Amino acid sequence: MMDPLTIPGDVKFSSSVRVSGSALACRRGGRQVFENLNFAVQAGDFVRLSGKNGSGKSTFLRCLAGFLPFQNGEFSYCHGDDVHRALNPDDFLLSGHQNGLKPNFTLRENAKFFAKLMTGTAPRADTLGHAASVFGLGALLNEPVQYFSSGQRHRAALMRFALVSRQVWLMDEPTVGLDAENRAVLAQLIVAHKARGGIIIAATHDPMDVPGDTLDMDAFQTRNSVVDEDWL
Amino acid sequence: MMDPLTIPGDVKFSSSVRVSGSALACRRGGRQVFENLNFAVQAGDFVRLSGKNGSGKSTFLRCLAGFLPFQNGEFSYCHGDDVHRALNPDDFLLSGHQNGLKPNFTLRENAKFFAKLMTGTAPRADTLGHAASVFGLGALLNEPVQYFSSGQRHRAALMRFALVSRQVWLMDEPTVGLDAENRAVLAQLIVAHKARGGIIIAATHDPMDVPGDTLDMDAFQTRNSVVDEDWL
Amino acid sequence: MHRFANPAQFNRLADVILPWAIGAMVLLFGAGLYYAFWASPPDYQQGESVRVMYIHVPAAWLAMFTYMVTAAASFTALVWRHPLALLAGKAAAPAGAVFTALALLTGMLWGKPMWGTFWVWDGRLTSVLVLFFLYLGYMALWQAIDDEEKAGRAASILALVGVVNIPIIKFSVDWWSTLHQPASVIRLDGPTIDGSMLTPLLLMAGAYQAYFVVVFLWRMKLEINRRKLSVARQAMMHAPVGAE
Amino acid sequence: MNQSNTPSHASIFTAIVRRDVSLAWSQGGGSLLALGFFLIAVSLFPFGVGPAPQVLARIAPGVIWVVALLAAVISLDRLYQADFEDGSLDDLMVSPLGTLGIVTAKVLAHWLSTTLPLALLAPALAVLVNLPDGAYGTLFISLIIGTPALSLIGSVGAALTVAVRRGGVLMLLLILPLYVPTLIFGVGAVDAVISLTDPMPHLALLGATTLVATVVGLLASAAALKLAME
Amino acid sequence: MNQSNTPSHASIFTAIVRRDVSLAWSQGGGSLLALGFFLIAVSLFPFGVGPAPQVLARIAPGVIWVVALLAAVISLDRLYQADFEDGSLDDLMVSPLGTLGIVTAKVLAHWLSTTLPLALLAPALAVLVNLPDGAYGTLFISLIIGTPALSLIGSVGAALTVAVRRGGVLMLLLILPLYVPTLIFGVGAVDAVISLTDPMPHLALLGATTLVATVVGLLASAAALKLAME
Ligand code: HEM
Ligand SMILES: Nc1ncnc2c1ncn2[C@@H]1O[C@H](COP(=O)(O)OP(=O)(O)OP(=O)(O)O)[C@@H](O)[C@H]1O
Ligand SMILES: Nc1ncnc2c1ncn2[C@@H]1O[C@H](COP(=O)(O)OP(=O)(O)OP(=O)(O)O)[C@@H](O)[C@H]1O
Ligand SMILES: [Mg+2]
Ligand SMILES: [Mg+2]
Repeated sequence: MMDPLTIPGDVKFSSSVRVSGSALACRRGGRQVFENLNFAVQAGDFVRLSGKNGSGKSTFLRCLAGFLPFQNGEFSYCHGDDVHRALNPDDFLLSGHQNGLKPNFTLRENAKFFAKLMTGTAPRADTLGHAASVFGLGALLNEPVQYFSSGQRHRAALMRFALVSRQVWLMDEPTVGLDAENRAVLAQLIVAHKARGGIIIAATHDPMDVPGDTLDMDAFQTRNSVVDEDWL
Repeated sequence: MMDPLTIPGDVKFSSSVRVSGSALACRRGGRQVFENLNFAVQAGDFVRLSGKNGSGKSTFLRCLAGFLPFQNGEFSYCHGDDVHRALNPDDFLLSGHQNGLKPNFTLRENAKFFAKLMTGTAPRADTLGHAASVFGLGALLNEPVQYFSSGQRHRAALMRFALVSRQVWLMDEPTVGLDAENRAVLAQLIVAHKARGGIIIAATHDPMDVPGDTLDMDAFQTRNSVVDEDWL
Repeated sequence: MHRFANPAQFNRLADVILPWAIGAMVLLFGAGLYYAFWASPPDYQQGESVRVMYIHVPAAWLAMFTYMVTAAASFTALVWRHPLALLAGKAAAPAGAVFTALALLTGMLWGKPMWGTFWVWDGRLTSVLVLFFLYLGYMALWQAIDDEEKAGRAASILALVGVVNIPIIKFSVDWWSTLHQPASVIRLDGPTIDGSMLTPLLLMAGAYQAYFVVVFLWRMKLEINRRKLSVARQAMMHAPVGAE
Repeated sequence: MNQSNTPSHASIFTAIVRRDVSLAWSQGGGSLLALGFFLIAVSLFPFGVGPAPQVLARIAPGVIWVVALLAAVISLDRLYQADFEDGSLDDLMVSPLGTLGIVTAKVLAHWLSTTLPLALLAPALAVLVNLPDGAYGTLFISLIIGTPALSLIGSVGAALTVAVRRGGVLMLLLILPLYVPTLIFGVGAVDAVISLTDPMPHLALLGATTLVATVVGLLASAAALKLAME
Repeated sequence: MNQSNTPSHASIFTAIVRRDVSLAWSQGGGSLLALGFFLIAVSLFPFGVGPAPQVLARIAPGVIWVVALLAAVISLDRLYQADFEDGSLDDLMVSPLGTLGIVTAKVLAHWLSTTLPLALLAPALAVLVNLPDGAYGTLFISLIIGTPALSLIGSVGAALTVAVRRGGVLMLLLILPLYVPTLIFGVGAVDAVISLTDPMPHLALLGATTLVATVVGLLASAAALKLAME
């Protein structure tokens, strides 16, 4: 297996990047999922989102990706002196519960499309080969994804992080279904990204062998009930 | 949280039950997934199926459930002196990668239907309430499943094991997406089932806090390439 | 703007207006129906069947007016995320559907003696039918999505798409020469209709309008109270953390 | 066995029929889709063909039957596919009832929830396309006799294509040709009444088609479904 | 930003169009389904209505247009739903292209892969229903002008119902009424040629409908899609 550290087109990310939020809250289906969430990460940070089932890890990641609005609080994405109110689509990658793969397409076709979608250019054959080899998928590149086992499919989804170079990684349960060997690879990949100045926010129930902080979503559950006072 | 040990309608299972196979093999999509697999379990056994992604854990479980034929070898399910060539549908429960829940239905409707499907009778309200409480789903019984978080959904699928009493449990990745607390509950549930004389075969990459054997699927991979001699 | 964002404030305002609106509605309907069926002459051409007009024409006007109300509410809800605006659209739409159905039914009944058929596929009739389906779609979307906020915004998008239909209804008779007659009251160069028919028509239009105000405010209050109740129930259900 | 009493197959059967009917009618279920399609497609015809009453009357039985067929096909897409995708087909297949029982329950539920309502709605829609007065009864009876065949034949196609992801086309190509006899005898009966001849021979053939479809359809569906689970 | 060159929007756009066209035509894609439906449904009509040439000829433009509409609706069900279910809609929505671009690409792909082929197939099917000789050209042109509107309007309905599980009925209810102008002008043009009057006014109105649908359809779809992701 190749060294995940040597990702082609490797860059050192800007060290002045900072993502932070204060007093953030989010509602979903009329319910307060979390509130009063404060956090700050900067270039080179790894944050593990922990918390009970239903505590809002996935929800928080979807808020960060811009799918859901924060109902409250202040979110900022600072790039040196530039301050934005949302992450820039050019700067992050997201992997969610579903893997976003087309079952009819081969792994190669899926990967090619993903790279084109995110960067506008097709990946070089060696870049693609290397990205596949990170999670040991080299031999499966020309197989349709529908014949993959669950773990292989999940690895195919994780391949994006080795394929497209972006500073911020939002990962929802990246360890699910991975065997021991591939969990180690994932940890290595994250460590390498940290070293490049990347930022990783990963929601997971499994321990991860990466130095970093933990953000416990259980701490931001609504203490007193949601009362939208306007309505009473 | 109630003690999972006290499942209503609790029975002591027959101790003379034995499931075993010798030289088993299975092909899928024209490829030999595993071969030469020998195993034997009896009442009170827990077997953890381990192995790399794609080594055939899920495939093996689906063979045991009767969805896929074994292409080779001898499978037997012995009940005292009765010997069957397949597990009896009245004697086992299976939980797979998908959870088999109808998103529009509430958890209660889903659970009721499952119990009726397997036993022909609707569960008593207290049985159902207890089964839900095992994985802390009591408060969610009347919510449509589509609004569950991924872990809640997975727990809802596991609820079947507390709802319907069957001797053999086939579990595919039962720990996926569970938080620490619920992993402990799952382990307790399995231990209690062992104590009742149950048989548990569970494919998982996570360590499980249950005494038992491990069956490593990596040991049954095809060493040389698949040559179907009939065709030569 | 945000003075009305407060539902309590709105409730109080509605309580003040409602009795007056109900009074106006009763008076206008009384006078309008009296004029329409007793105190106006039969048409020299159409005979007694002209009286359908006093039901038909205001219903058609209000069908379009209500749609514009719904669309304006939708626009406000989408752009300014005004919580009451969502409910305003929801409150108005069923009334609009009723007006549209009434215009269609009376039109069909009128069509039999006038044109010799209940229905022709001309621009006016077709576009009103489409309006009816738009109301149904709007209400169905509200029903189909459980998250109220989301349901309302989805329905609002549809309502705005459907605005295209309104000018088609209005001007279809001018663009295509068809069986249906062109506007004679609401036109740039003033009404071309006789005063003896104009009076009951305007009275009935006023009555429909008052009826709309009553139904609208009533349903708004209902929706606000329902929302209050569900907020309160949620507050109770999720009171202690991890109560499961 | 361990269970003191073996499960009652009848009550499992009922449970499945009930569940499927309630799923079909719940939000996003197939029944409303099929009925909505039937309603809207039939009412589009006067737009397309023009409202001339005698033209409409001439084509009325054909339009109603063809659109009913198409509506049935649309709803069949999900007969097994939905259960397959969310994993509940696994649960159904390991239930003590057995595959043939499962298939029978699901087809019965499909008829009750979807194709039978098409038959019930048809006379109302026939007004829109100006069906001649005397033909309403025969249209209704022909549909009542014919719709079980739609569900039964459709089930075979649906089962064969579960394993194929989104096998919609395949299903269409398999099913619709098999629907042709039902269509011909069904329309034949209605046309016979309109032209004042005897509809009975047509109805008898229609009934025979449905009987054959029952036997062949159930067995073939069960076999196809087992295959799909591999 | 970190990337030395910002991604080229044009090439992302092309990539999406290509992917969607190839998905639509791959096994189980929507295009073959729609074309198969179109083909089979039209060829069922002579069975249903009877083969009398003058009756068929009278209803030919209407049948072709109505069935084309229905075929388009069937394929629309999956326009965004498939991507939503497998998670790739998430990826599309965070791509640098932006929501409006994504929607435009997907609608264009739908037109190219599904509704345009319907227009291309129509003259061949028109033979089956005995369309009068002089009308083939106008039928074809009217479909070419009208089919983009089918994809555009359909996109709104599809996007509005992504969040609704299996929102098929609802989509039908939302879309088909909005299709009515397209249908009327389309059939109007063909009927005009058949009755030897000028089809141009109809075609002009059809074009206007398509133009309005372009603006309104794209904006509304983008807004609806953003909403669905919440
Ligand atoms: C189902 C059939 C019909 C529908 C959907 C319909 C619809 C409408 C609509 C939407 C308007 C309001 C137009 C505007 O404000 O510009 C209207 C007005 C009117 N309709 Fe109808 N109509 C129908 C049948 C008829 C029939 C059969 C007659 C009588 C021959 C008729 C006579 C009128 C008249 C006199 C007006 C008032 C026009 C004016 O003075 O502004 N309608 N109709
Ligand atoms: N439907 C299928 N058709 C053909 N081959 C398949 C199918 N599903 C799985 N396979 C192949 O069978 C092999 C075993 O897959 P299986 O799902 O049993 O693995 P697994 O041990 O459960 O892996 P994981 O840990 O990833 O869940 C894999 O190589 C896979 O590619
Ligand atoms: N689409 C939705 N609509 C409404 N509520 C939802 C929706 N999805 C999730 N929720 C609710 O929001 C809460 C948070 O869900 P979320 O998926 O963020 O949890 P999580 O921390 O990721 O849990 P898990 O560990 O199980 O993945 C849950 O209580 C869940 O019921
Ligand atoms: Mg989650
Ligand atoms: Mg597996």
